[in-house]
Amino acid sequence: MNAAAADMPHRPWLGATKRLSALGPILALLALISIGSLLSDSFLSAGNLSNLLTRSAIVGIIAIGATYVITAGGLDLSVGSMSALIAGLVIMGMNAAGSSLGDSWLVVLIGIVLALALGVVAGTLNGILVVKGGIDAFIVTLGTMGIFRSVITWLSDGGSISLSSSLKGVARPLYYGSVAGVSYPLIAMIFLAVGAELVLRRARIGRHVTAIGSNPEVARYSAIRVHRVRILTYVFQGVCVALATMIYVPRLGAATPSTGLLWELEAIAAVIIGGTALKGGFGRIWGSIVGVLILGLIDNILNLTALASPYLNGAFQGIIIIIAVYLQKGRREV
Amino acid sequence: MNAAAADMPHRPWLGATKRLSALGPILALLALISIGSLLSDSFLSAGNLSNLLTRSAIVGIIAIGATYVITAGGLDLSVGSMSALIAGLVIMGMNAAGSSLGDSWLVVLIGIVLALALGVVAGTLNGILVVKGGIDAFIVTLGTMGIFRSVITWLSDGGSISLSSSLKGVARPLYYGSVAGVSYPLIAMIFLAVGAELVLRRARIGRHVTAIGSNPEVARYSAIRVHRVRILTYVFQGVCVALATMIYVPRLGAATPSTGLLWELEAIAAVIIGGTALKGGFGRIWGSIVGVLILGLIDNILNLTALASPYLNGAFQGIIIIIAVYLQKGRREV
Amino acid sequence: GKTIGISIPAATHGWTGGLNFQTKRTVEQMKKAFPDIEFVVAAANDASKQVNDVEDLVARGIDALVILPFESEPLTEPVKQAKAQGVFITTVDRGLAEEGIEDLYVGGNNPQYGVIAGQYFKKKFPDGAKIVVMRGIPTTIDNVRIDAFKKELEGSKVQILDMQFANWNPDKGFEVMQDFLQKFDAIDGVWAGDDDAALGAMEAIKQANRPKPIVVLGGSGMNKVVKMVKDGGGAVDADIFYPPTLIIPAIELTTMRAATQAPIRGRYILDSPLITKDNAEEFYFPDSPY
Amino acid sequence: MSAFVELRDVAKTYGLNPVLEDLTLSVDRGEILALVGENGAGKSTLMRIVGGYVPPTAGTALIDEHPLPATVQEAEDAGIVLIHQEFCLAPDLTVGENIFIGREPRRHLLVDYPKIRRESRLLLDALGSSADPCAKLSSLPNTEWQMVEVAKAFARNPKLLLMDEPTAVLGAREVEALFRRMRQFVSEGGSVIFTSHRLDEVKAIASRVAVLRDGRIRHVGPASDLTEDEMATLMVGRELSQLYPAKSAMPAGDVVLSVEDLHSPPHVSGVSFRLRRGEILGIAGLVGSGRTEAFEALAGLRPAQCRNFTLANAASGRLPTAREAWAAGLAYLTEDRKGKGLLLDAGLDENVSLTVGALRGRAWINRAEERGRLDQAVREFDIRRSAPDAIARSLSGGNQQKVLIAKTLASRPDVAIFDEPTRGVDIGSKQQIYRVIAGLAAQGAACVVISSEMQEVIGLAHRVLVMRKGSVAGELTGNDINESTIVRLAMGLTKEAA
Ligand SMILES: Nc1ncnc2c1ncn2[C@@H]1O[C@H](COP(=O)(O)OP(=O)(O)OP(=O)(O)O)[C@@H](O)[C@H]1O
Ligand SMILES: Nc1ncnc2c1ncn2[C@@H]1O[C@H](COP(=O)(O)OP(=O)(O)OP(=O)(O)O)[C@@H](O)[C@H]1O
Ligand SMILES: [Mg+2]
Ligand SMILES: [Mg+2]
Repeated sequence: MNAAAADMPHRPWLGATKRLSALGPILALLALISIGSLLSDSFLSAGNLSNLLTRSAIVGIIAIGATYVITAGGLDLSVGSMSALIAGLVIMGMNAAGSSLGDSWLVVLIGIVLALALGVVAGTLNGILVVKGGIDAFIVTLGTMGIFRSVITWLSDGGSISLSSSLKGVARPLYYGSVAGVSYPLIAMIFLAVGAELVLRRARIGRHVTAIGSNPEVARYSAIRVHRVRILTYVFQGVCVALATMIYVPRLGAATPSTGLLWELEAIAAVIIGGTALKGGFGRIWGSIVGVLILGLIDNILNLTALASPYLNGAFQGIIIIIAVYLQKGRREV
Repeated sequence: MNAAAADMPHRPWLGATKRLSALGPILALLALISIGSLLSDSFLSAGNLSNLLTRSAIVGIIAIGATYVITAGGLDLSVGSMSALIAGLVIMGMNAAGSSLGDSWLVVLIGIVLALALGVVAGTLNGILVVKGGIDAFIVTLGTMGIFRSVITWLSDGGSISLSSSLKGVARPLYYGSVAGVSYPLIAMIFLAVGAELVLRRARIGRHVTAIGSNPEVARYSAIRVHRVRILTYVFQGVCVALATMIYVPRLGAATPSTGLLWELEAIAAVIIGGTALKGGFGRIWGSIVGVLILGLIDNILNLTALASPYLNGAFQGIIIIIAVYLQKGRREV
Repeated sequence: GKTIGISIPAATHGWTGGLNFQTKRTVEQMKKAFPDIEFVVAAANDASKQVNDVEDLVARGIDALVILPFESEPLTEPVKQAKAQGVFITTVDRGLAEEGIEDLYVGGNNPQYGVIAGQYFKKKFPDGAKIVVMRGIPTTIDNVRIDAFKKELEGSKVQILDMQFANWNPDKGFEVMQDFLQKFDAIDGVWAGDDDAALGAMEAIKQANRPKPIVVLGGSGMNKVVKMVKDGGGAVDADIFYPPTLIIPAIELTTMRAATQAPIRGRYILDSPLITKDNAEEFYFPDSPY
Repeated sequence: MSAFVELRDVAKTYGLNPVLEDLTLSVDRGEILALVGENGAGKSTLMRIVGGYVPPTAGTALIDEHPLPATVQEAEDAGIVLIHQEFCLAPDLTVGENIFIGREPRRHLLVDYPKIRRESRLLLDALGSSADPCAKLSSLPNTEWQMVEVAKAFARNPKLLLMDEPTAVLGAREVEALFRRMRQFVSEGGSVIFTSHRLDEVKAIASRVAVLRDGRIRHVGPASDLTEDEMATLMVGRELSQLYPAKSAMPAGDVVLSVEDLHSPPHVSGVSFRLRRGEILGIAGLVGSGRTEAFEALAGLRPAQCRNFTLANAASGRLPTAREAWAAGLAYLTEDRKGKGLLLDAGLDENVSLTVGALRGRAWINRAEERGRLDQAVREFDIRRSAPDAIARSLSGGNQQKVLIAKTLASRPDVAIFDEPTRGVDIGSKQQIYRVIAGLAAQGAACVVISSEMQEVIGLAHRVLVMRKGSVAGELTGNDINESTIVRLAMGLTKEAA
């Protein structure tokens, strides 16, 4: 899909500029931070940054999974709906558990385990349909996106499924708690990101993910279990969605049919802004995290500064995203 | 993205099964038609079929352009917003022209010309950014999607921009008119589809579109103007959006911030259901039209028969889409 | 038997979710009461899909249509066509762009919604206050409400610091409120425009832990919020009634008319009163999902 | 003791096309069996059967008296490793990762990179390659890719190596290193099945030769029993006359192309030359000397600068864009037929007409004309295809190469640059291609032949430029065109000759 880049001759000897291009997303991030701090005094306050980072963790964690899926040459459009469905089911499960076990941490633990199990199931469903069904990932996940969203709408009767208010108090720290000023969601995202980056670069499975995205034929001819690896990327995406959902649920304590709407677009955009190739074969987790932060920052800055008509927020977002990606691509092709 | 297919060994000598697979979307269409006529008496009524075909023309025409873009290895997420923006600007233009020229067909003509001009401009913008900017098509068109949507929201002040009611009467036949029982929008779609299919298969430019989607390097080494062809696909997409908009405007008589919401998803899904490869290099217009009809049929059948809770409509859609694509992919890999 | 078609927006936010629920529930009740009347419900994501739905319903041969139009302009023509086929038309919440098409209108009062909110803040803060506002999804209704709200506050000492779109969505409400709280040191109140967004705002306020409480007003009468009002003592002491339940009388009256040929027509306007601790009981429906 | 690999009455049909029939063959431990045959004779198919990639349609195949493994994985576990005719590597991974792909050594759950680096280094050193195990594969030239393929095969501790034209992209030096490694491998008890269209190589390395024609074995015997000419005759089924056409006298036509001081950093610096009508200019040099880069730059395919560039019918002075070059009659035949040459999933007629259509085609395609063009190419180059509407991917490698040549020449260029024109092409077809090149020159076109097969340059060219490290190391004409002079220049052992 990165058409223009493919048209260009490969010029890998451009070592210096390449390294510059790797910094592209970071440059964009820094530029946004400077703009933010110029336009608003409150931008650099600890409170604002902490808010921003903590809420970015939700899509951030999803984007980590998306990086794997996309690096392996796949795509998952169902993440937002999946999150909504998992949120709904987990809340129902926790309420049920809470009514017999009382308001204990155990219930939260049950919730987490349940979420992970659901994530694995949903991810496996996507993966199996793509791999064994031989159906285009776009179509499969567009389909499951509709299915998941419908089921949560149906379960919630169009309204919301709420965590019982006593359990809400117990689960609250999952989002609002912090250690040494660093919120739990942020810690979770950082750990997951570091782990995922390490695995992607240094573990066998990570290299296979990259290899099948780079050239699925090679992978097959090299006795890599292509199908298994590809399914695993969707399963991992499901696990990431489950984790993100377990951060999301305690925040407001409810799941609605609009939960997670358009998260898939946000996650994919973040991954690509971060420098991962949409056609597969190259991925970097840290880039995706930077991409999520860029997207979060744009919203934040637009909220903090009353730039123009809020009607035009979308236009600013669009322009900034294009520029952010231009910063890296542009350089790559000097 | 079509991961599983890429993993499969190519077996191009399977001429017969290949031809069967070509029938995949048609089989799905026929199956849906049978289901529809079984479940509802009104389904096969002339009125219902005419409604269905006529309104499918809007996304159908957009999907024709999308087939070109995707066949060339690109992607355009901005079509829905582009349509909303063009609709708004065209209505403003027509209202202005109407106030000085009266309610004549001339005003409608001015509207059409204006729409086409705007489509060309918007498409060129996308194309230039992708090709000359070297930015990923996903990002470029995600960006312009936000930009177009914002501008129409701003122009309409969050409300709607309406065609003056006297002009509405003049423009009405563009959507509601028909020749020998065949509505104008349907005629427009058929002509455009036949022309586009012919060009894609038999004209030089069509071959080049396929070639650059198949392998841009080979195209470059074969004296094909890769950049120009690629830009042209986006321009053509813009023109298609403009035409679709000129069918849409007389139907609804207004443009709002929600005009064309998610049309991009519908168009892309239709294209892929129709058998065009998301990674580029192979496209078929008739398939995309069948895809649009399949999507329209699903909605129509769900409306005509009160199958289950309307909450679950999305789930039915999802399942049917997956099955429709499975019908062809499954066969291709027998 | 007769067939009644119902065309409503899909559940894209809490209020429309409630609307879908009430529609479903009412239809089930009516089916029991009038077994030979058939109901078809279609939910649309946008105006053009809704036009399709209306066409489909007419093609199916409905006798009456209950519609909550996404936008007035685009739906006017198709509904007019339905009317021309002899379909009984009931519009809910929003009128059509042309007078006299509908036989029955059941509506809320959107300008009043904004006025009530304005009055609430004026009364709450006679000595003046700084408030922030969350708008909904960019639509005509939102414009009408906000314009009425601003007009009502004109000349008062209540000052609007900022407005942002929160799409009637709790998550967006949370984020926008977090950012408002970072941006302004002194905020006395927030009009979240809708109870969903208000719920998000409340969490953000709770998290910010400001010494001075911030007054939150939502709107539309979500049961969770009405309960808070009823129980008292929390951050919310009022709500604006604009419930999705207004679809109930619309469906009931239309069914009645189809079943009995009773001469039902005219306009039926639901007020948007302010819900307070005193009258909250009256507006509390614990079983509703919204 | 029975043979290590034993094939009995093996047959393979694709659709209705028989590719292999009644094939009986055995390979012993410690021997190198060369498989030779025309393009499309079924050599790659045989390799794929033994490698577990495709099942045979009929017959028995045994290894070590067990049935052949049915999957690639089992084959590799059994020590059978296939090096494909076309590259099969992940360009986004590093050299080391490619070598150990699927077999990564692990330490503490993570891939043991130091070990990969160490062992890759050893494997590559044994092949005389200096590629950096940590370099991204896409940053290396094709030659190195081939060495990575070979290293990857050896990393799997094979007992039986199936090498499908491993030398087609290699220069003489690399071939020598590869052969050394192969000999060592068989001396340790390994077996090799090897294919090549360079019969001198077959003679040099193989202990036995099997000649395949039309899907059947026509001859098996010790390599020493056959001369190259006899092998060629057996392969083609007829006597081959002189391989190279007789050289015409040094033409004295006008200059059609002149280039001064061409730079395309970092591969090409300061290349200058002139080309006359009717001339065949050979370009020799070691692999990696920048030949491809220099001529791709001239053809507008990579960024470059140049003091002066004059092409007969082009705006002179600056370098042309790719399209301008073609339009001005400068054609470039790429050495990378899979990546840059052919649309693998398109029909042959479409491929052959792609460039000429882009240059001069009318708005609407004339299918009859395209088919005619293909038919002519099929006759001229003896292209073997399974069906008239076959797609390029289904052709054997050599036949794909012939399609590519037909595609390049379809525009009837005035200046034709052939980069490795006979890569993967059988000896009979080579002869045809040489005739075509000579014929083109005789009709007044100017030809450039870049080749790693030195004999080809010597046999064809009126004049030879030897390149070294991105610039011209020397120019040779007449009797100076011989192997030793070229090698000395290419290796930098002589000062400029003329
Ligand atoms: N996937 C396929 N589908 C149809 N035909 C095929 C396929 N693969 C090979 N063939 C046919 O089988 C025949 C033998 O091909 P093969 O690749 O084995 O030849 P080869 O001897 O290796 O030739 P070369 O020297 O050109 O590499 C050819 O006619 C080819 O067209
Ligand atoms: N994509 C690339 N990235 C970096 N360096 C490259 C690339 N391609 C080639 N090189 C380098 O450029 C030089 C010349 O490349 P190449 O091997 O293609 O030259 P050549 O003379 O045409 O050789 P060949 O006989 O293989 O065609 C080599 O030093 C090689 O390392
Ligand atoms: Mg071969
Ligand atoms: Mg070369």
